[in-house]
Amino acid sequence: MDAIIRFLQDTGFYLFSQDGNWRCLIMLGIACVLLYLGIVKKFEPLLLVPIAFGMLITNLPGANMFHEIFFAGGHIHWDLIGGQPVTASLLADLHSQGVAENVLAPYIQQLMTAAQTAFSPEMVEQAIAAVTEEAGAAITPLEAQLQALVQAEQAAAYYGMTLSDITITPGLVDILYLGVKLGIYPCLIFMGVGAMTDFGPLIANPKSLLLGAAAQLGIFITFVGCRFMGFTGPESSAIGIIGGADGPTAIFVTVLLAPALLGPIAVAAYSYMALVPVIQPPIMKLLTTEKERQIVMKPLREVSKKEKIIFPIVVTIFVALLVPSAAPLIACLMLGNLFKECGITERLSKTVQNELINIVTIFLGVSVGATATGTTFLSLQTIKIMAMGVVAFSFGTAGGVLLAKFMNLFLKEKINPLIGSAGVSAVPMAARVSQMVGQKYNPGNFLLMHAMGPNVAGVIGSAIAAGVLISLYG
Amino acid sequence: MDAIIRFLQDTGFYLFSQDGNWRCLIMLGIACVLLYLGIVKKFEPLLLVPIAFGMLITNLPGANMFHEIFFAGGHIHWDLIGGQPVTASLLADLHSQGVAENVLAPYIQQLMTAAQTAFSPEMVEQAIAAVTEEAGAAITPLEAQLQALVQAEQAAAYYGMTLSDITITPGLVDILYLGVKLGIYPCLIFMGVGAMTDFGPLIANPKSLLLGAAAQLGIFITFVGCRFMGFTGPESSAIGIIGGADGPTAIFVTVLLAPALLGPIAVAAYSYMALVPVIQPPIMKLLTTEKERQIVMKPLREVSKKEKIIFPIVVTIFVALLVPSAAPLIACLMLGNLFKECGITERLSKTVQNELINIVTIFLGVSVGATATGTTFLSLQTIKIMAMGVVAFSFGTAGGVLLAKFMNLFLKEKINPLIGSAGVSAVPMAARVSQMVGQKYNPGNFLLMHAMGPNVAGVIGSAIAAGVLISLYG
Amino acid sequence: MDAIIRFLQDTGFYLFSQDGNWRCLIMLGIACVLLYLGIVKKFEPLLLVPIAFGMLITNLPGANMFHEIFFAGGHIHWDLIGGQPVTASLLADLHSQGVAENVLAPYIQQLMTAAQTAFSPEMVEQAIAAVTEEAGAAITPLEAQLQALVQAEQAAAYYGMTLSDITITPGLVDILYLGVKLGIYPCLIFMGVGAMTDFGPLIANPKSLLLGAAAQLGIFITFVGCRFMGFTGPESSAIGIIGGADGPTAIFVTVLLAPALLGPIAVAAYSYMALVPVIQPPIMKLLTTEKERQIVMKPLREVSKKEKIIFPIVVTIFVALLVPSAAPLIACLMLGNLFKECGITERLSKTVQNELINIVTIFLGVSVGATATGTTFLSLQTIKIMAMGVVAFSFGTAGGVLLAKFMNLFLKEKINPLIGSAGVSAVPMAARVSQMVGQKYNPGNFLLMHAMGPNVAGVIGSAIAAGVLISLYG
Amino acid sequence: MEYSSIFVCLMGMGTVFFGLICLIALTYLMSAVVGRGKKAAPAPVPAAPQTAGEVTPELVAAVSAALAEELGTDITGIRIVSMKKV
Amino acid sequence: MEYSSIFVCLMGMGTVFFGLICLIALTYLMSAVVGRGKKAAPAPVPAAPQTAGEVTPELVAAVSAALAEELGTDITGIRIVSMKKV
Amino acid sequence: MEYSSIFVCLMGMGTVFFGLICLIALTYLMSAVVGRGKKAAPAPVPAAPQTAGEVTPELVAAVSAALAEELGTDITGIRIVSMKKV
Ligand code: NA
Ligand code: NA
Ligand code: NA
Repeated sequence: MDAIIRFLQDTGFYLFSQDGNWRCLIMLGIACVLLYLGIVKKFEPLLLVPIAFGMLITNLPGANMFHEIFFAGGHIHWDLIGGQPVTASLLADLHSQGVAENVLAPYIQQLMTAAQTAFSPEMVEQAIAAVTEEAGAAITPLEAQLQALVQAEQAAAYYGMTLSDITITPGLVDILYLGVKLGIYPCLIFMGVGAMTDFGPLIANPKSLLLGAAAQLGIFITFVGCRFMGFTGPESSAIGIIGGADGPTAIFVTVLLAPALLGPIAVAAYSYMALVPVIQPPIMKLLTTEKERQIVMKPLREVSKKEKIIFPIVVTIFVALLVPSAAPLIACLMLGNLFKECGITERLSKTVQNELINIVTIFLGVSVGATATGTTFLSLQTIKIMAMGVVAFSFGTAGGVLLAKFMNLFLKEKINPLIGSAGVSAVPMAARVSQMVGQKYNPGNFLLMHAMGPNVAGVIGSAIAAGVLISLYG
Repeated sequence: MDAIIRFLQDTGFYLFSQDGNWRCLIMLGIACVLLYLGIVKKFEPLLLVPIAFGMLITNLPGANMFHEIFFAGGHIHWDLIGGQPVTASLLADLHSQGVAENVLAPYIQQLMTAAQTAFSPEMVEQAIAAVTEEAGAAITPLEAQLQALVQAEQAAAYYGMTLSDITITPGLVDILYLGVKLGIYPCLIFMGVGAMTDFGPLIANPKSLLLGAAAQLGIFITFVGCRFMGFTGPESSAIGIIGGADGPTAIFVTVLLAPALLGPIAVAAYSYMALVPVIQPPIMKLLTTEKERQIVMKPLREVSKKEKIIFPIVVTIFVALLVPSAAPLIACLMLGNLFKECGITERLSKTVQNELINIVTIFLGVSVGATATGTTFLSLQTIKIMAMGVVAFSFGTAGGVLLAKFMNLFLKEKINPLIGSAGVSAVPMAARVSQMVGQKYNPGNFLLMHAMGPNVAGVIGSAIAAGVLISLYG
Repeated sequence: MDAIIRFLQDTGFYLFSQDGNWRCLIMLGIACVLLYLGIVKKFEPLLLVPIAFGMLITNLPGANMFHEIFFAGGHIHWDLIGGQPVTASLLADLHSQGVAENVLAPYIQQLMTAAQTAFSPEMVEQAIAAVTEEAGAAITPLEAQLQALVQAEQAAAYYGMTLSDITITPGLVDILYLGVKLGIYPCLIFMGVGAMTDFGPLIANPKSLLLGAAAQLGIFITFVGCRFMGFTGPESSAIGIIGGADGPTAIFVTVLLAPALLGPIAVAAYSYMALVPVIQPPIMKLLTTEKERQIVMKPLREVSKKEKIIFPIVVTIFVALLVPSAAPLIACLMLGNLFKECGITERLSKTVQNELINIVTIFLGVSVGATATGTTFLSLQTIKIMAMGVVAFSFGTAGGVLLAKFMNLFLKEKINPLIGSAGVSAVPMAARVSQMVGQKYNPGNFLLMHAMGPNVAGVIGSAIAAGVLISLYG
Repeated sequence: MEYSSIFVCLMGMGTVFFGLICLIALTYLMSAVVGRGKKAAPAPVPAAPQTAGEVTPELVAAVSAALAEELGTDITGIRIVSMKKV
Repeated sequence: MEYSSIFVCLMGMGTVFFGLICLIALTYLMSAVVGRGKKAAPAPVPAAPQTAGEVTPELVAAVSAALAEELGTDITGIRIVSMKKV
Repeated sequence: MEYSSIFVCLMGMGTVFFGLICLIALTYLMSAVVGRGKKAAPAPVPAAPQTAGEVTPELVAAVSAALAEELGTDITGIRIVSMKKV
């Protein structure tokens, strides 16, 4: 009978009724909405479906597929992953490093039970009382418990006993998350992206790079906005980078600077990338005259194979020297591109842009989604981040368009400012938006190839911006 | 000359002559038989070939491709994998945790030699004698050696020396085994299986789920049988789950509950899955009348795409809440299915059911096979497990058939009880058996689609059963 | 302003001007030359492009994509990878294990700064002076610093402070390098190679195995040469194995025996494999008469499927027993071959020879290249290694040709000695060279299939040679 | 923790049946909400295994999918005019 | 370390612009050194997606591969007699 | 452990030759036991590639892929009108 009750108390249905777990229900709803957006509305489905699914499974109480404590305090706790017990002194250590109490609380509770069994409930109570008294008002109940547990553990050790045999079985997502934590997945995805990217239009018209630079305005405007809203510097950087409109870059920066915000930032980044056709056109129309939108651009020159091969090498060396923190991203992007362009590593290029990127996308998506637990996701912060995401995309778009207009003041061969918006990256969606809007005002105008230049330039630009932010706050 | 002798003593040929290594010869024979079954008899070759090969290489003395000590006592010893020396205190610790002596013995022997060199053979002898005397009869020679070594190590440390510089170079299989130990491979295989599974027949005829439930009877009957034969609860659970006829589920449960039995259980599970066409038909004929076998079932309704997309989400949420321990398996199965059904993540679905599952299958097979060392595999236990495996499959088959007959008492549209046997899963073999047997008695009868329903239901059912057992004994 | 200066000092451009970093410039040049050789000259591009790119990124100062300290002293420092701080006692420990000073120096400097802040510059100076005085002349300045730091750390610990919060964020290459360090990549590549290899010609004409054995002469001649040039035994072994002309074998051995030489050896191995058509023909012509070169060989018998299936199993068992250290290489090669030949694991074979080998090739190439930092690569050693590489290939070629001539003294059906050179492996390039040279002297002579025998035999031979060397020096 | 065999059996089979019966209900409910497809379609699509030999509709579908992927999404149409088994 | 928002903004946009302007120069330089292709080619190759529309050999290969995979190994032969763009 | 160079050489070449000579014996033995194929077949199977002879779809795929690879991407169209075994 007892066993049945314990079994029932293990079910997720019961756990929902537990303190704080109502959040999980809401999160399940959000996950389903994201699945709907991904599947039915086709919002970047390749990433949004895994992310939403990760969010779903992490919020099923009791499933225990992701344990924040393995990565608490910025460390990877290999020993815990390997099955070593959670000790009170480790918890105290993590607490003093500022790990959130809701991460530690369940383990403290388990240790408390162990201590009460090993000694007696009264003795533990007394120890807590003693600690509290000694410390005065300057201590929370949880801190007092923790200190008492550390004492109990030491006492137990003195008698040759071990208080704790609480081990954590790592879940699937814990292991997959290692690749996020170590920054591997974004790099590998960029390798695949590089193998799918054609830098030809950029080489044919290097001026596009300026538009790619201007579109990074969104990142820094958002940064300022976030600082005003009370986010810390590193957090603001991570949120700002949403404006880069490159998923892997955003995740790479966020893991380094503000891992706690990974869930909402990833969701914002990929959602808004899918919303580019909604967000950009009004801004593009607002900032341009009808005549500008009709500007026809000359076809681009053909780019030789040699140029295409040398370009990725040059960019890697230059960018990695200028902003070393951006080196992993740029190097992987360009290595992938080199595989594609050099013509004799066809099989590497194919694998990198198919199987490797697919596998990594699933692992990344599921584990990024899994960081979005109720307690971290359901907060005002998330709403602020979603709001700032729109700001980031809007200012990025505006930056690109405005610089194109500004450049037209000096150039003989005018640029159609509609291609400026493509500088936010979101490859190749943003370039298609330029094409679409352009064709609306001049049906014979083919801007796609011209927009591809700023579009891929935006990827490089965002990586540089990311590098600057990491170097300042990393 | 000395070096030549040492070299010869390193060869596997010499090592065969060493104490206990005759077992390896037998194991090589068994591995070859399994290869024969896999390759010539086509017993689930995709898994049996890697498993048999893993078994072969692990039993080549001296090859050292798998070291049980890295995973001894339920922990992953990262430090040892990373190249830290094996210390006497670690060994003593592992011994007190109940790690088998044959795992520890070679390292104790090496440390013994080190201690005899550092101090003197006599001193070590004396220490062992002292330990033995003090402890009285209650100590085995190995324990005495171990305690003496711990003392020697402490003494050495006192003089600033280190007794041990015995490091273990991790072999290929050690690393591949990490994915088994951490429960990753079964989940990833299930992701691929999900992407290959069509739940349409199940959605069209949800009653099939009952047959999938009934076929889990084999699991629990076997559990009871194992308990009677003297296996512990967790061991019985792991053996019982063979009756689930789902390789990944069986491996997932076994790694958690009875890792020492991994080899025989995996071999049994995959062998009997291949033997389904041999095991099932007699039981099916025994339990049904000729008339029942000729029942023709109405064609199934078509299932809409929407239903197919929503189904995996609903199942994931419900099952993970009901039996949280089953969440990883069900979630991965359903994520794979979602990739397939949602229609716009085609590339993820393709990768998951091809390259990813293939890679993981190889890694899983080889490392699971490698756990089957002579000392663990060549025992009465293995024979018992093989015997119980047949019991499990038989009762599972019977359960499904009998429930179908029972349901027919109440249903207007009769079910052909032959599809009940498909509930054991072993997808799609068991469903084909239903089709085959059915067609024998009524050549115009196409049961395949109807049998697919219980067949895939059996996968869900086994996952739930696994969840219950893990939750009770995990 | 301060921040700008700090930012500028972080750029790679500034870092180039730092002490010793001029080497990086040279290394970038070398990397570009290798890229040129790989892409334009088509020197084994699948490996040379990733290796060269790895070399490029590791030599961009500041990019920090590879940290030798994670693998210093032969250990994998999981704790550092996991984010634990670098302590003075760890550094002192590594130093005493003989880790190169240039690996430790940057961390010592950082700790020095921390100590100067925690205590005072003067106190630290005094401590260093005291240590130096006490030790006399027998201590380098760096050792003195290190000992003073250890004292400072202990003092800090006494006051409950931690001196060091210097953590190292693992870079992409660090993680990829784990697979090299643990010996996984060479094995997995061999699995793919096995699935691409046809042992048919070898089974049809087992005498080929002798030629494959003779071509290993290069390995041991080179070994002797290296010993004379002052390399240690393990280093000479690793350099000698270049003569095996099998990339994975060379890397496998080097990682185990002389990890510090990994960069140059890998570059030499793959470069010379590409240069086989340049190196071999003159030697082949020198050692053979025109008449010998025109010998026509009888077509080979057809080999049955059964033989092809049993062959890999037999070879695995025999070689792994004879030279257990070669087991991982041979087992993987033969497992891949078994997947191919057994006919019913087609999907495993396909994955292993495509996606898996491609992914691993990229990871291996980049991380092996990344070990070639300026300080390790730009030395006389590298030039010696490159020189010995030619020696190795030349003597290997000669060995094969000469044994073929010697065998002709006894055989009735003469062997064309040109196929002897194929015994160096470098599959299938060396066999093609035999064909090409043969056809030049007798246009109707088709030696390709006959040369494939020694060619694949050379792979087995090199693995055995590698096993012997590992067993002697491992 | 020790449990009696009977308990484990009942608990296990009970949970399996309870779970799958609930799933039956949920599936019916889902189908009802979503709106079922047509009843009793004439030719139900065969299941997971590939089959072999004939130019089945699945085959055509697979080929078309390959085509579609290769051609990108913005193309208006390619049709396999004929496909013959030889 | 605390930085003023203005500083981060200027620093960031400054570096981005500086970097990309340098890249413009480097790209022009590279093209000059390598020797540019012909100016204003009539039909520039479209970007990321592989091309679209025509019945290229890759397409035929892909279709054939799909066929081969779909049909398993025991089939004796299928030939794509013709493939038309419509 | 220090070994003389001569020792390593002899040991190494010795083991290699011993091992491969044993393998020769084992291979002959294996072939004898298994039952050899026909002696001196007229057309020995080429090395790596899987089978040969009929114009299977796989073959068409492989040929097309090879063509595609050989011809690069800028080719406008090649069609395998027919392929005959000769
Ligand atoms: Na961007
Ligand atoms: Na089942
Ligand atoms: Na070789």
